[in-house]
Order: sequence, then structure tokens, then C-alpha cells
Amino acid sequence: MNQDKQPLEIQLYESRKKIHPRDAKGFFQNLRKLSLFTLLGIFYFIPWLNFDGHQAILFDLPERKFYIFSITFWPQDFIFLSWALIIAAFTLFFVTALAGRVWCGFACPQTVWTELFVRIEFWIEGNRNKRIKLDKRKWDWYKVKTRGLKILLWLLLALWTGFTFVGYFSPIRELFFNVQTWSLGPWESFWIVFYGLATYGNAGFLREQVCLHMCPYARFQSAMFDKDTLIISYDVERGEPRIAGKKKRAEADNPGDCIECQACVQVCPTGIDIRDGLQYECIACAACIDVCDEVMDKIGKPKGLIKYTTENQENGGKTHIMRPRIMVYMLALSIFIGLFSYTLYSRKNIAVDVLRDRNSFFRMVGSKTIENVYKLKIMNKGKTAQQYDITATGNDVEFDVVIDDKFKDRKLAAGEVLNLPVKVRANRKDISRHIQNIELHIKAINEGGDEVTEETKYFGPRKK
Amino acid sequence: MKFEQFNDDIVKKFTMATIIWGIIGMLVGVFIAAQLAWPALNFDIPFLTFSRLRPLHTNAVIFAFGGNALIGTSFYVVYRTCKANLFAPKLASFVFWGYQLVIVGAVLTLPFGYTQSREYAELIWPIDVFLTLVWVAYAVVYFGTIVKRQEKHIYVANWFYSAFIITIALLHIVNNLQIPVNWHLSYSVYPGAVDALVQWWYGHNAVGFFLTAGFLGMMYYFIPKQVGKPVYSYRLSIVHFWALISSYMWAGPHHLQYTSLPDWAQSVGMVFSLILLAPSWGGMINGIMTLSGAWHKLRDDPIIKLMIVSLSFYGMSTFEGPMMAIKTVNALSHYTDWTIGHVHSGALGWVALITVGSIYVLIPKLWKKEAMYSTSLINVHFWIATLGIVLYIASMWIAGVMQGLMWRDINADGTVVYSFAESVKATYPYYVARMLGGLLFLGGMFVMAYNIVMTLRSKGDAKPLVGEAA
Amino acid sequence: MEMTNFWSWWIIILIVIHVVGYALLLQKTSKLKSEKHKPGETTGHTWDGIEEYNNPLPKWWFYLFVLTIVFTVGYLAYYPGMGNFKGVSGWTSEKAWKEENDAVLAKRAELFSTFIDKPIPVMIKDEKAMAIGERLFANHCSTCHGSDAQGAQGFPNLADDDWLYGGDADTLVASITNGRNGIMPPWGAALGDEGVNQVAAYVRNFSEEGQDEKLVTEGKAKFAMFCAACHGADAKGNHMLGAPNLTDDIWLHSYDSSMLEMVINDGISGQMPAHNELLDANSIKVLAAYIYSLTNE
Amino acid sequence: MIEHSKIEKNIGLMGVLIAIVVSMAGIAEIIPLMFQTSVIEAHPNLKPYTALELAGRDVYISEGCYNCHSQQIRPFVDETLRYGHYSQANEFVYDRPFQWGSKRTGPDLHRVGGKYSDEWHEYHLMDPRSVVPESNMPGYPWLAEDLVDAEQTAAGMKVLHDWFDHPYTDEQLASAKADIEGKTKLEAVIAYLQVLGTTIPRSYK
Repeated sequence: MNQDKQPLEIQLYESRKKIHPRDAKGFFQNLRKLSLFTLLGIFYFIPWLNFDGHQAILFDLPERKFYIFSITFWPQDFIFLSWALIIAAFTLFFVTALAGRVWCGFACPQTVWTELFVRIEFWIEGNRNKRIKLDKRKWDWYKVKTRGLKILLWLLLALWTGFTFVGYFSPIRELFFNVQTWSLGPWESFWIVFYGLATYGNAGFLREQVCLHMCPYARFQSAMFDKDTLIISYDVERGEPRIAGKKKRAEADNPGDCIECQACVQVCPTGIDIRDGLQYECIACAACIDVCDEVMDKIGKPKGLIKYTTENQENGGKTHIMRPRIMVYMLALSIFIGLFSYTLYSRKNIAVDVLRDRNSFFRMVGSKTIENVYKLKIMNKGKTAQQYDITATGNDVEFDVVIDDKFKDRKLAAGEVLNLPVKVRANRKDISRHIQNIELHIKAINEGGDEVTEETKYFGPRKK
Repeated sequence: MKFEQFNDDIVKKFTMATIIWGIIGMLVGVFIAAQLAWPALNFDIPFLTFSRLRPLHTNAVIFAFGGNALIGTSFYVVYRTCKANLFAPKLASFVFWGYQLVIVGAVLTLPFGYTQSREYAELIWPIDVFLTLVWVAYAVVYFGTIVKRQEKHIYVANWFYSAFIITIALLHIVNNLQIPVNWHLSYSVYPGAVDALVQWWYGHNAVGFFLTAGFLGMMYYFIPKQVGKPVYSYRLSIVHFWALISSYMWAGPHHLQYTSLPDWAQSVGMVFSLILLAPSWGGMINGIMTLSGAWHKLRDDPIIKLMIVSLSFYGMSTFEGPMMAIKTVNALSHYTDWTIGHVHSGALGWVALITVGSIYVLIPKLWKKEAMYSTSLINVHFWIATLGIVLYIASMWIAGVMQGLMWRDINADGTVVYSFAESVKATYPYYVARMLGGLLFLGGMFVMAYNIVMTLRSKGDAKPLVGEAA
Repeated sequence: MEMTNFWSWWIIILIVIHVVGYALLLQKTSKLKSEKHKPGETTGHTWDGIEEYNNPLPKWWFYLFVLTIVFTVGYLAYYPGMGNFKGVSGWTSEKAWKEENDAVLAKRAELFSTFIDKPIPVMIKDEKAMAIGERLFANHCSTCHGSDAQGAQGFPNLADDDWLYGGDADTLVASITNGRNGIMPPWGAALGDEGVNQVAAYVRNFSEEGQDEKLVTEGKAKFAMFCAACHGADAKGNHMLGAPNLTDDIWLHSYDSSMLEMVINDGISGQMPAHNELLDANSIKVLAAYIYSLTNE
Repeated sequence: MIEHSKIEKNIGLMGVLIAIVVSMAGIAEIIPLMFQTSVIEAHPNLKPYTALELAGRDVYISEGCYNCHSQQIRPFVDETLRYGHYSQANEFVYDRPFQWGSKRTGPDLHRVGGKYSDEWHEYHLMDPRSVVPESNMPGYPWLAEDLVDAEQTAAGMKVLHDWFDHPYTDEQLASAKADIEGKTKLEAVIAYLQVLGTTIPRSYK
């Protein structure tokens, strides 16, 4: 035939097939909404919260101070961030091994904001059928109006998100005032618009494509599955053979419970058919479970044709919740969380760096006394003014700490850093070594004040 | 028949060398990582000192571990996908023994202070000359086999291996143009800033062609092989292959952002690094989408787990790389431990895991065993390795950001807030965490070594499968 | 720029070829006329059991690639990159540094504005000025003079009101700005071992009584001949030359008894680097005020 | 793409194409740099390393100092405040190989020359924690015992002079060996450190 000789023109880049998820209602969707809106609420609300006279959570990058409720973190405290990241990683391992990709379905920002945007879409453009129709509709006034309204709302929401995000880094009330008076700085404007557009792009446009092609965590999680991991699964035994239509079902002997209503496919935000088995696209949002349960109810069959289950259970075995892996995770997690809490609890409101003068090793005061000079950089990380007492010990030598008059009785305000020159004197005859270790103790002078000890070196005359 | 036996034998040798050198290289890595946390661990012995052992570590893991893995698998892949015996078997043996000799040469020179001080090209000139010979022999064997092939088309894995072999030769020769002073000392023909650019053009593309293109070749064979699915997209292979090899070469100057290298070269390095993102991700997409056909296997097959996680790390590192090439980001990240974290997310996460996964596929095949001795040990390996990487990169990334912030902090009156020593002091805990991460990863290597030994000693010889006889 | 047009064009052409090349590669591969390679089917080749699909690529990947190319074009138009073409912005890393530095200087000037016009003896009453001076001292001076400004062997104490060159405000500014170069020539050859010991005894006698009387007397004569020119007949030093006062038991170099002989024998030199290249005049003034404040309340 | 089937059937063609494609970047970036005057012409104050400094530089290289120390100050205010004037390409034309480094586990050393006393360096190299307790630098006590290889340095200077026109006088070349005979590596490396970055003032006002 003629058609055979005509070369085909093939698109080498595949446009995304737009997914119009149907709204699903049910237990898991309620749970999901609860989770999503709690998380969103926290995100939008937290920056407005004040604590002790400052924004409760504020990451002040120019000042390199990070306020989280009662604690002010300094760059030296970044180790806590390390801990937090490692704990987060372990929690992800733990939760995923136990319950599959619940993070993806219930808590990931990509899901949370996508869901928010989809809700708005429902609200403005109507249900799935209406939206599909609208898509196909020519660009008349109705379409322009509806689409325009949706885009406008999306944009506003996106910009508000960007604004809130920047509010974590720049005092949000001030920022809000600046927005109203159009007096934002260039960087603030840039980041608000940037995060706004990123939100719009991710939640309005990219959506499931991020999960399908870009997100590395989606892959990691899949590697964490085992035979006892909860996954969403279609009960093949019960469902097959699928037969649609009352008449046909009546005719068939022993029809499966699946009536081919396609509801599970229509609600899926990543556009898969769960009945094909476990797929990498599945983000475990459980919409198919809810919608299928509803259908089962209607046709008078037991729920759970699609349900959370494990491979072991599917194969007729038992699910082992407490398995070695889970126990190892729990153990590791509790150790890490314990250590984290302990270090956080024992975190001191004082940090000291001892810097030796570089070119002057030691000097004689008169002919009998040796003197070394250190620069103590004392950081008052607490919230009240402090005064400090400094002593020195080491090798049973009697060290005498001398502080110049102008620094005596010096109080450090909250957050102040002081470079304090400190002379440490010793009797020449006590100093038998050219270089020896010495400990400096810096203690806040108040009831139960924090104390730190720093080790450094003490120089004496070079032995011939 | 004899020749056919040879094919597997030479790959066996390379596989063994990969494991042994891998363990040695990582052991050195853990040792010097410990030195950063406890500096007295050099015991004031010259050849145990960080600055002398760090080049040994990098050379051992890149060229000894990675190199043996690449040459070995490239031989395996090329003779299998070309349905032809390796060309010039004697030369192939020379490649093996010659390459090991180069590595032994590195072990005998670098810790004793014989070095060129060019990162990842520290080997002194006589070894460089010999390595050139070995490399040419390697190219002859490899391309000779392709010429002999029975299949009309050359498989995509071989495109990547070819680019790797050709480009490494080019880089090695151009970067090592020296005038010798005596048997170990030589001076570069390029003055200062030019020398810097040549070196980082080399250094960056050692990453690009040794650690990326070469291992993509490995990925393109072992992933479809292990999951038993066709490669996702042939046309994606074409686009991303050519785009990758051409744009990678331009990106070298991003290692010299804000240095005395002229501004124009820095800009060019930056934009081509960004262009590199899509081609790099092309490889990830092709691998992951190939795997996606066998998603249910992920629960049971730890080898596939290793492969999927390695591709994830590949995706993350090739995203992080272009980001770090952006000048404003680089201003913060350069010179800090963030770079070290980035490198290891690629080296441990991508390179080592894909290699380890491939080795697990290879061992039973080469030694004609039914399967590895223990699947659960592979699982254990997977887990300790992953945890190790998480610990490693989380600590280094944050340490890097902290260092960057501390260094940049200045007072209103134009004095610096922190002295350098304070940033060193603040980094100690991270160095400890990093060392533990490395130790975990090394532990995984030992688990693998044990598993392999037990596999080789096991009696369960595989029955030859139908159609596998070639 | 210091590049010939030839090389500039060389760079430009190669960059353009590449960027256009990527665009063409994408354009060429976006559509295909072929009877083969249908999506969903393999290409028909098999290598060692491996087959290939020919799936279309996701569109977002294509857009991502396009986006980076568009960015490249924009970036190379705005910033330097194309050989000698400076970019629309005229940005250079040097200029960027200067701007950043000017901002720091402006901030500093603003900080200084309330006190910088005061003369030094008045400025020392300004707490803010002294706090800044202290920090400048810690950054620039403490390496040698010690964190507490009390010096060390070879590095003068700045807090003891014993000055080599004088401790008035102007002299302090001059010392910091231009540096100092103190040279004591070796006298070993002229004095001989015995002479060195005699002079040393004489000098030591000012601070520590009970030296060998004979040595001191001999030394006094030799001192008048060889040393008085710089250190003065009364050995009280000379600010013009930076010759230290030898009578006040404040020692720049000698903390051990044999050191004095060594200095006389071998001579010694001390250098204070000029800071005019390192600091602006205002910072030097604040710094001088801080040092002045150490001995003048 | 139709054309690609040709390439993938012909390894010779594919090899040549790969070679061309991967060579372009070097041709575009490296070769023009070799002709850019700001990069290849020495700063007027720049002097080639003396015998002792060159010997020290070889020690610096051999010990692998570049693994932890950069010699490249970037044009940022924090760096110029901390280290001094940002580095310029024309200060490095006698550096073969370059020692810019890529990691600052320790501080930048480009303008360390003159910053500390020789005595301090001596302490610091022998036992870094004796003078900087928080340092994680290893000690290099063997430098004080090992002598420099005078012959090698003399030969090196000749190579630099003959091949690369480093402006050494005949006198310098002739006396090189005698100049550093018997010096320790410690002395040499300190001499090298003390000359680093002194071509232009550390100025950052």
C-alpha cells in the first residue's frame, strides 16, 4: 500500500500526557488532607510566630545567626544540622522499610503543593470530566475566564509561598511592610519571585514528572523495600477476571470483584494502573484504595480489593513488623536521637577559641617570671549578659592569669563576641619544659554558669 | 576454545585486581581521613603523612580500583557484545601486567615524595611514559576487538568505552608534557596560569571520562543485563552521548572560578557546565527507565538495589556539579569540604556502587557458579555502603557550608570575624563523622571480599545455559 | 584585553559552533522520518542478549537542555566570555572586587564619621573608636606585638611608655604608615672580645648593680667612643635613630645574659613593615589612637 | 539519526569523530591562553626563584603541601582582608608546575611571605600544634634532618633557564650548587615560604 512507503514522522521528544486526577474521598484521603494541610499550615504560619521578642524561627544569613525558639545557633553549631540531616535520613529509611513510600504520598513538598494546586483546580474548573472538556474546548471567553482565574490564583499562592519562604531568612513582618510599600531589596525580590515561580512550575506544571524522572529519593526509597514493606496492591486473586457490565457479570461464571470501572486509574496522580502491579511511579497516596473501597461498598462487596499489604501477606504468609532491619534502624535512630538531644541539652551558651600570638612565643617579666599571651575569643551565645572568670592549670605549675585593667569587670552582652588578651604567668623555675600543655578554664560568673576548658600550649625558654 | 577461555581469564584477573586495589585505596582513604581528625596519626613518619598519602588514595581509588574495573569490564563487554575473541591476547596480558606495574610504581613513589604535584596526575614522568605504552596497547586490544566484531552495529556501551579510551589518552599526554631534570623530577612546559588550566582541563575530564563516560559504559551493559530488559531509549543514547562528551571537555575552568585565570575562560567553563546537566541526566534517565521495567525485582535483588542507588547518586552529583560551577555558589563552596563531599557522592555513590553491582553480576558468570555465595551479604553490603555514604556526604556538605560562612564573615569595620584556625577547630567533629562514614563503606568492601571468596570456594558450579555458550 | 583579535575570534567561533551545534543536535533529533524505530518496539539489534527500545524522551528533558542553551547565550552576552568581547555588563572580577571593597570602605567610613576628625589625644576618649582600634590591632599588629600589645623578644612593648622612635601621636602614625628599620651594626671586629664584654658590663650596670667595676670603667670609655653616637652619651637612646634607651631595664632583645654580648658583637636589625599599602589613612589613625591610649589615659 | 547508523557501524569513523569532538574545548580554551599577555608575561617585580627557594619549592611539592594549602587568593573582600591582595596571573609565570591547589584544609599561602618569622615557621613545621594548638596539620620533623639535593636544584635551574627562559644570570647558575650545599630542607622550604607572594604588596586598603 501507499502508506507503507511513506516514511512516518515520529516525535522524538514525548510531550507529557496531562493527567486529570479524579477527586477521591475516603479514609486515606482524609488522612492525607489532614497531613497536607497541617504541613502547609505550619509552613505558612511559623514565620509569623514570635518568641521571646524575636521571630521564633529565623535563619539570619547576613548575621550568621540561626534562631530556633529559645536557642540561637552560630556557625560553629552547624554540627546540629549534620545530626538532624543524618537523623532525617535514618527516619526515611525506617519509615520506608516499614510503610513504603508514605513520605512521597503524604508529606513530600512536591506532593503537598501539587495537591494544593489541584484543589484549586477542582474548585475553579470543576471535576475531572469538566476539566477534560475544558482542555478540549476552544479558547472562548469562558475558557479564558476560567483558566485565567485559576492561573491568577495559582500565581498569587505561588508568590505568597515565595514570600513566606523568604520570611524564614529575613524578618517577615518587615518584609511584609516592604512588600506593601514596594520597597523590597533586589535580593529579596529576586528570591520571592524565584521561589514563587519554582512553586508554580513544580506544583502547577511539572507535578508527577518530578517524581517520575528527577527525584533521587523516589529511587532510594524503592531500594529500601523488602517483603514486609507495606505497599499498595491490587488483589489479583479476588479481582480477576475483571468483567464490566451487569449483564456480562451475570453471564460469567465466577466473575472477579473488579468491575473495570477505571476509578482507580482516574484518581491516580501519576497516571498508572495499580492493577498492573508494583510500579516505580506509585507514590503511595492511596487514592485508589479509597475510590475502590467506595465502589466495592456500592456493589456490596467487601472493601480491600486494592489495599495496603506486603509481599509476604500477598503470598499468603505473615507480615513481620519486627524484623532485624527494623530493629537495627530503631536502634540506630534512638542512638542518634539520644545523642542529638544530649548534645543539644548540654550545648553551652559560651564558646571560646584560644589563639596564640603567632610571632611572640613568650617573654620575661623581670628576670623571674615567664609570660605567655593568648587571645581568647569569647562568644556569649546566651540571651543574658555575662561576666567570665578565667583560670589556668597544667602540669602542676602554678599559673597566674592576668587581665589588663580595661578588660577587668567587662560584661559581655547577649550575642557579643570579645577578643580578650590574657597573660598567663608562671615562675621561671617552675617551667622545666620548652613547650608544654596548659588548660584555660573560662567560667561564667553566675549560679551554675557554663564553663569551658580549652587546651593550648605554654612556651618557656628553649633548652640548650 | 583456548581463546575463549582467555577472554574470561583476563577479565577474572582485572576483577580480582579491582577488589584488591579498591580495598587498599579505601583503606588509605580511611587512614588519612582519621589523620585529619587526629593529626598525630602520621607518627612523624614521612610516608605515613597525609600530604603524601592523599595522592596515593586518589590514584589508588580512581586508577587502580576504577581503572581495573573499567579495563576489565570493557574487555568483557567488548568481546561479548561484538561476539569476537579479544584481539591480540598477548597484548591484553601485557595491558594487565603493565597496568599493575604502573600501580605498584605509584605505591613505591608517591608516599616517598616522588610526585609531580598535579592532582590525579601525580605520577612521575618515567611512570607516565610507561603508562602511555600500556594505554596504547589497551586501545589496540579494545579497538582491534571491535574491528573483528560479528555484529554490524556497535553497542552503546562501547561508544562510551571508546570515548573513555581515546580521551584519556589525549588528556594524559597533553597534561604530562614535561622537561625532565633527573629520573624523578620534571618541570611542566606550561607556565603558571596556563599550567593551571591544562591541569584542571585534565582533572575535570578525568572525572568526565574516567569516572563518568567509562562507568556509563559499564552501566549500559550491566543494568539491562541484570534486569533482563531492553535499554529504554536508543535515541536518547545518541543525543546524550555526543552532547556529554563534547560539553564535558569545556567545563574544566569551573575548577578555577575567581582565580587568576582570565574571566573569559571562567565564564566559558561555567556555561558549559550548565549545558552539561541535561546530557548527564540523559544517562540517568536511560538507566532508571531501563530499570523501571523490573521495579518489583528491587525488593528481592540487592544487585539491582546497588544499581538504582548508584544511578540516583549519579543524578544527584551531576546536578550538584553544575550548581557548584555557578560562580556565586562556587564562591562559597570552593576550597571547602563541600567539594570533598561532592566528589565522594559521585565516587562512592555512583562509581563504587555501579562497580560493586557489576562485580556481583560478573563473579558467578566468570567463575561459572550458579550465584553469589550469599544474597543477604550483598544486602548487608548495600546497607553499610549506603549508610556510610550518607554519613560521609552529610558531614562534608555541612562542614563545607560552615567553613564557607565562617571564612566570609567580616565585621563592619573591615576586619575578619574568624581566624582560619577557628574554622579548622570547628571542623573536627565533621572529620570524625566523615571517617566513620568511610569506615562503614570500607566495611562493605570487606563483606564483598568475603562473599566472593566463599563464592569461589563453593562447589555449586553453574550448568551451562542454552544460548549462553558463546 | 591582552589578546589579539585573531585569538579572540578563534574563541568566539569555537564557542558559537558548539552552542549552535547543540541546538542543531536537538532540533535534528526532535523529529525523525523513518519507517523503522517505532516507539514501543525494540530497534531489532541484539548484543549478548541486550536489546534496545527506542522510546521518545520526556519533553521536560528537551526543555531543560534548551533552557541551558538559552541561558548560555544570555550569559555570554552579558558577561565576559567571548574572547575580547567584554559583555554588555562590562563585568570583571577585579571590578566586582573593587565594588565590594568600596562598600566595605564606605561602611567603615560611616562607622568612623563620628570620631575620625578628632585629634588623636581626644579620639582616645571615644569608646567606639577604641573598640574598633582594638580589633584593628588584633587583626594587624598582635601577630608581632602580642595580643596585649606588650611585645615579645625583638618586638617592642607598646604599652610601657618606652619608645624607640617616640610615642607622640604624629610619630605613631608615621611609624605605622612608613614602617621602621632599626639597624645596630656589629661591633665585634672593632671592640674585640674583651671590649664587647666591657661594654656589656657597662650597659648592664645601669639595670643591675654589682658588675665588675674594672670592666665597667673600661666599658664606659669604649661606649663613649663607639656607642654614644647613636645611644647618646648618657646611654638614654635617640628617638631620631630609633636607638633604644639602655638605662631603663627594658630590653628589646636580651632576656638572657649572654644575649647582650651577642648583640654588641654581631649587631642586630629590626624591621617594622610599612602599613601604608595595607591600611587606609583613617584606619591608621584609629590604630595609632588605640596604641596612644595604651600609655595615655 | 539516520546518519548515526553509519557512525555506529564504522569504528574508525566513530573514533575520529570522538577525537575531534573532545579536542575542540582544549583548542578553544588552552591555546589562546598561551598567547594572552596578562597570563604569560611576568610581573615587573617578579624574580625567578633563587637556588634555595627553588629547592624549597621542590620540597613543598614533594611533601604534597598543595593537598591542603591553596596559593590563590580570590578577589573577595574577606580573602583580601585575610590574606592580602588577590592573586594575579603574572605572578605565577615562573611556577612550573603551578601550586594553586584546590582545597583549604589549611589557610592560603600565596602571600604568607614575611607574615611570620623564620623561627615561627620552624616551630610550626616541626610540630604545628606547638604554636597553633587547634591545627590539624601533620608535623614534618624530618625536614630539619634531610639535606636538599643541591645537584638536582642546580640542574633544575638550568632546565628552567635553557628551556623556558627563566631569567637566571650565569653567575646564579654557576653558584647554585655551592649556594645550597649542606642546607636542610627546612631552611629551604622556609626560604620558599618567605618569598611567596612578595611580588606585589599585600595591600588591601
